[in-house]
Amino acid sequence: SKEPSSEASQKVAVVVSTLNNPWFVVLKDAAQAKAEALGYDVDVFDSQNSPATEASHFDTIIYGKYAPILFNPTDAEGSIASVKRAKDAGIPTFCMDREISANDVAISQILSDSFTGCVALGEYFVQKLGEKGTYVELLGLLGDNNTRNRSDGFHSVVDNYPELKMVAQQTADFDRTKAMEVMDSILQAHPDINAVFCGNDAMAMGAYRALATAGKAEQVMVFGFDGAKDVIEAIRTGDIVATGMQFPKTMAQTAAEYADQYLKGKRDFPQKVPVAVELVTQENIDRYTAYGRSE
Amino acid sequence: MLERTDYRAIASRFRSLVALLLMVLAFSIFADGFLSVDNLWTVMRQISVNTCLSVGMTLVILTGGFDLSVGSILALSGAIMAGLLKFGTQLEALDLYIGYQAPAAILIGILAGAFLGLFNGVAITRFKVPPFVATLAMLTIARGLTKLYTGGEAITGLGEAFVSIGSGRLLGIPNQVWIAAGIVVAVAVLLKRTRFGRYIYAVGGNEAAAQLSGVNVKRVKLMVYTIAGALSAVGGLIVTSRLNSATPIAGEGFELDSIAAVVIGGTSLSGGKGSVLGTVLGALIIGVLNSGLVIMGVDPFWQTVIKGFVILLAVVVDRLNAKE
Amino acid sequence: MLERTDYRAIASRFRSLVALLLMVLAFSIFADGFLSVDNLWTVMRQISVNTCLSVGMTLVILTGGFDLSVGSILALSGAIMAGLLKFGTQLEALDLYIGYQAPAAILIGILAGAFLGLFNGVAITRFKVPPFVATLAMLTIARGLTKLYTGGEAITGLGEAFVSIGSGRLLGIPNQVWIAAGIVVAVAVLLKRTRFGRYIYAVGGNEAAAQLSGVNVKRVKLMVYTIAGALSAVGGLIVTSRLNSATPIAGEGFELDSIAAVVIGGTSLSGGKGSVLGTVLGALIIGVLNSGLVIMGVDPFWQTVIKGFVILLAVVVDRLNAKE
Amino acid sequence: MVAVEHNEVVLAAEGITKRFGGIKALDGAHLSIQAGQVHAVVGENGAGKSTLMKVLAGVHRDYEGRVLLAGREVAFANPRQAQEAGIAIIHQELNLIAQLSIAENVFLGREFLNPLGLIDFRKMYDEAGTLLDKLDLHVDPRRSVSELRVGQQQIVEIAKALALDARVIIMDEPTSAISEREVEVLFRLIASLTQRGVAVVYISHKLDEVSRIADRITVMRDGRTVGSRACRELSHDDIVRMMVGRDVDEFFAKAEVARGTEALRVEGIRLDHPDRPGDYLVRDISFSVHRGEVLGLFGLMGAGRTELFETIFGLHAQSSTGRMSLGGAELHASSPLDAIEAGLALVPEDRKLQGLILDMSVTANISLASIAAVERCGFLSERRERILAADYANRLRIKTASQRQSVKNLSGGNQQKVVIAKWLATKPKVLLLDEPTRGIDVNAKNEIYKLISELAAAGLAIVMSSSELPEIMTIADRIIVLSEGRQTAEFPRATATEESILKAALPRSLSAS
Ligand SMILES: Nc1ncnc2c1ncn2[C@@H]1O[C@H](COP(=O)(O)OP(=O)(O)OP(=O)(O)O)[C@@H](O)[C@H]1O
Ligand SMILES: Nc1ncnc2c1ncn2[C@@H]1O[C@H](COP(=O)(O)OP(=O)(O)OP(=O)(O)O)[C@@H](O)[C@H]1O
Ligand SMILES: [Mg+2]
Ligand SMILES: [Mg+2]
Repeated sequence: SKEPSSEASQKVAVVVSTLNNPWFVVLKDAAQAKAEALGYDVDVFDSQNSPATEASHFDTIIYGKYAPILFNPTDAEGSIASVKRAKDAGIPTFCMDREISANDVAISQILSDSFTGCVALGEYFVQKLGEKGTYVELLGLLGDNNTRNRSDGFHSVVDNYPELKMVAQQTADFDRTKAMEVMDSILQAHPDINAVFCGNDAMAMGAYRALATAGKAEQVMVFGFDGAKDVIEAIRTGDIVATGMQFPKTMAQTAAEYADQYLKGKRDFPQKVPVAVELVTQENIDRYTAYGRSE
Repeated sequence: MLERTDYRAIASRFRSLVALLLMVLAFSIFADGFLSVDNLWTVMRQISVNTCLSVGMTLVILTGGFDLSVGSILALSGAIMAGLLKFGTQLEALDLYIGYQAPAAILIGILAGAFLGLFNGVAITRFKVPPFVATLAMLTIARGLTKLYTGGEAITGLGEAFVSIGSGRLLGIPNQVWIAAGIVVAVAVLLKRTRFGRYIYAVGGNEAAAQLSGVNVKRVKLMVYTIAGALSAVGGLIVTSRLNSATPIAGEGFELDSIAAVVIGGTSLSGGKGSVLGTVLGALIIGVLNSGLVIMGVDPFWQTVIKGFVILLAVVVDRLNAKE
Repeated sequence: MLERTDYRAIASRFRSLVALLLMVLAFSIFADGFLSVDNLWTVMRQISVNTCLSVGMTLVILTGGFDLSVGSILALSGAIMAGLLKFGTQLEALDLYIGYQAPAAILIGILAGAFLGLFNGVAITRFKVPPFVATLAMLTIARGLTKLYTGGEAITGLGEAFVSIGSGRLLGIPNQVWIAAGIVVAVAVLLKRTRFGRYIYAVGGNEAAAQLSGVNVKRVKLMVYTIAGALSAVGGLIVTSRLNSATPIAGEGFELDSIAAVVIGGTSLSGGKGSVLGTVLGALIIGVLNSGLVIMGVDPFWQTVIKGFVILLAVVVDRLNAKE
Repeated sequence: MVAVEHNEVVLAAEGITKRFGGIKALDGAHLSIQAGQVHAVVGENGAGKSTLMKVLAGVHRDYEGRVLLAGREVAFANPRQAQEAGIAIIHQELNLIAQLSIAENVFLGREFLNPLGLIDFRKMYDEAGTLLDKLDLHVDPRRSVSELRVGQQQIVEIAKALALDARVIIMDEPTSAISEREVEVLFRLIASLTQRGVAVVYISHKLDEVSRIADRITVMRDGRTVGSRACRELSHDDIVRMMVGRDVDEFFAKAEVARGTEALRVEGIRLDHPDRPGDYLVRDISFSVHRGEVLGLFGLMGAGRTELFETIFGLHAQSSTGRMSLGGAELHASSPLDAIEAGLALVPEDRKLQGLILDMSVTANISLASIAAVERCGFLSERRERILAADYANRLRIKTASQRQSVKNLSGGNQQKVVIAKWLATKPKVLLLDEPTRGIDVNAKNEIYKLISELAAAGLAIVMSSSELPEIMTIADRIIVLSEGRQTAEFPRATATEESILKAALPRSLSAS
């Protein structure tokens, strides 16, 4: 396998799972900006949530002589084969935010620690509800790693309180409109819930709109995850109770820096770099802005 | 004779209605909280967007056409409304800033939707592009433009006046239900009681014969795509104001739902046969199903499977009776 | 007369080909690295799945039908293959475990795909459900079943033998290209040189006339949906072995791509007119466009917009010439 | 085939009743068909002829009564079984697959296969070519049916039935779209078929034809068999009386109308050939027609009459040249709408393809071209529309269960009347009729003749094409003859003879030899 030559003007590939969600747009923009700042040409590949499209992109990347790949995988399992092919072709891959469940295939994986983040969220949730009450959970895309990790982290805490009852668990595909519609319907069956836990912020905003129209915005506490712009605003005004702040910019920048160091000869990278997810609430909201800490 | 025919038409509508009522009955028994005035409005509210799109789709399909772009047009015109409200227009050259009140923004958004629909129509009639390809291209183009316009982010915080359209009520009935109902009535009248409506059926029934009878086939087609575009924009208005935000992925996949409502409602994809009333029933069947399954708390994986079977069943029952 | 007709047919194919070649030319100039043997195979590989689906779709559309379920059938049959390879079958009652070699798993997966297609066909012919609704229901049902079967998780680690199908080469040509090419040739012969092929055109051209001429219309329809199901399963085989894993969201949205390939290839959605060769050109046009824009490094948001316009343009050019 | 005894009953229908919804299309009809004979079935439009034939050919399955094949009761599950039992049918409505070639259509369902199981195209083309030669249709069997005009398609239908090598061939109005020359060819063929013992069932509204070739005649009325006799026992009048159920004054004589002012003048109409640049489908046609006059347009199949009408009606604005004036005013019809607004009306030759919206009601079809007349304040007035349609439906005596019935459920003849009604409703100044009596029964034909005569008397100018010489000679005041797109002759009615007209109609290539 070939060794990357010297630093000057290598092509960097940014492969992102989807651009249908602002969060990933931020991730992509940050990775692109950082790599360009480090002097590389950058091309962006949108996998459109399809592992097959992603595999095609990897073909193009491998034949197109891109040097490092800053990679946001579509699927923990389905993406492994692609990364392996890149590795065999001598191209290093750095994973951002979402992981692939194989070791020593990617050079390094810089990951949002969704599970732990949701543990923190869960604890705050328990505290806010006073250890009892009924709630609803809105899941993201079924089959997505993040959906699972977030839900698991949350339940690892909340399930320990028998007086906290989940009365409905539905999917809304990380989508604002769907979340609103699903919430509309759930409210019919369970008008007296105390809280909603959502797998991302878009769904939190959708659920909030449903609650607002039903006149239940005061009664029901909404929890999100991501740290999106409008949710930060909504936490400030008290519409949303809390979210888990991820740091897409940090992750993307770290990945770009690692890639740069790799090209310059460094080889010992940590297999996994967990980037902590921080709990954002009304108390600490001033420290945060959309997708990151305020400067 | 006359009476018999009429009776038949009623009976055939009645059957879809029976399917719908059976479903409502089943959910009333199995889904706690399904049967309530409140939920009635919730369901109506939920289907209001699909109704707008489906009514436009009905016109298009009646002429023998097809429109895959409704979801994307919804998103783009919603984004335009939100963008105008939030950022106004900067005319840099003139150093001029124009702000917009809700009505102006809405009007421009709807005009934009109509224009996109017109573009479909021109591609189809003037350049002879098959409707499927033309509107698939528009699906892609409008979606791309929406993402470019919004930069991939949601545009939020659109002001009380605008938001009240999606969340307020008039005489106890949610605004968007009024809007959808208004559209349904208007288009039903258009179809049944105007020359243009008759021409729509004629074009879908036999284009050559319509042409020979003096119908301006091209103009009829241009019009239906334009109307479909404008109605998609109305859908965009409802979604955007309801969410108090325009998201770049709004309306994704709505084309299938709206075509489904039309076809379940008995309109033939080959054109010339069908009605707005049928479409409304189709939209209701889909809406009730979605809502009922969620209220019952059915496992999401199973929901998809069940939804597929129930839609199949509803249509089978309808068609089997129709046969006999 | 004969010469004229033949010449025309060739010319009309030639035009799509010219559109394709122009596109290749443009990308060769503007997209560095587009014109290379490696990239040729990459593109061919990329379109192999769409080709499988589109060829089946061509048959369905030629009979005047429609199939929205190809992507979901792809996912479910891929998952079945992966599941059999990975977990085998447990017959608890008999305390028996059955393991599967790749060929057996593949065969069962393809049979499953064929069965799902047959189900579509039965709903359409026996129960008179419009193809759009029947296959939309199947889209939902098969997707739900896939998620239930996999528990929403990918099934991975499928063994060398199976994986080599998607990544190996024979005589320097990727295996999946062989598979797709084989299917194209087989179906082209089927269409042009067998009775069944003639019947497909006849049913799509004029169903009533075909029926009166003694063609078993129902059987023809059953068959095309079954074949489309089986070919979707072959697509599932390629995707699954390529990724060494079956994911529950595999093939989402593929239905639109494959219908697009068919229609861009000149097959009429009203049935009776079209060819497999056209479809292959359609798939190539889409594939080259996707690949070229990516290689040029066009911003993804712009890519969607441009793609829409180019597809429109390709078809416009084709139709304009056809007119004149 | 040789084994079949002549005059033996091969196929019989007994007490057949068939309902469509509530309508009884057949009410205990019976028919018995003998080998080696031509058995004509006649009756008014909607009498149930086609329906009975469809029962015999396995198209309809749910009927009451018995079908006997060589004495044994049969119940065909589908057309294929009937074919296999030796029953071929040429349906009244064309049933070809436009996208397939002639040969593929002829052998649809019975393709020749080579040892590999693939279609043997060469053999298929050869056999189809032979069949077409027999029918005197000289086109390449590889050509797609969509390129053929109606008349040629009708011949392909006949070839398709012949290819079956059946013992019973049912022909439902096979000559409705073909010209005399082809009719002669067909009759020769029928003669050779019956000689070989094939039974031919022949349905036609052209009673002269029927008397010429039939051995037996069965008359149907209102779904019942009124009578069945040997042909020589029945006079023309007998047949008509049985059909209608009363005496009819069948001898139509067009009222003499004083020629009014000039209504339509066309000069130098030319239409480009779609495929061959420099060639024309219509070459320099000029004529004028006056108010109160009926101008007949005669020509053989493919002479260009249809194209001429279409050009005048603004359907080929891009590819045609020439000048027109209507009532003295220059007319530029760049679309049918222009033509209609100027006062032209065109009843097209193919009612299914160009005349009717099959799924629409009788009312909606009749009002389609004049719908502006029933508008009130921008909305359609259902009442006015109903009255308008009912008026014309009554005048033309359209037989239908209800005005709301979709036209697709009407018999062929009644469908044609709906098209005429639609155009009369536009109150045109000039009426163009392209073979308006195709597939219409004697009674209805007479009504249409009368109607044409009345309309002319009321001052309408009429141009009418026809492939039937007797018809054109009865109805037209003046006849122009087209051949290969050229105007070859013009006769006042007084001086026209069958010979002179036919001579002018024959293509040059043929008349030279
Ligand atoms: N599919 C159908 N549905 C409803 N009514 C039908 C159908 N087919 C025929 N009819 C009705 O049955 C009656 C007999 O029709 P049929 O076509 O057999 O008449 P016909 O004798 O062949 O007339 P024509 O000389 O005009 O061809 C008519 O009243 C017609 O309207
Ligand atoms: N679209 C076309 N493409 C090729 N040839 C055509 C086309 N339309 C008409 N023709 C040819 O033009 C000639 C004139 O046809 P036209 O139908 O006008 O004749 P017609 O006198 O009305 O005959 P018919 O009795 O068949 O209606 C025929 O030779 C016909 O085959
Ligand atoms: Mg008949
Ligand atoms: Mg003609």
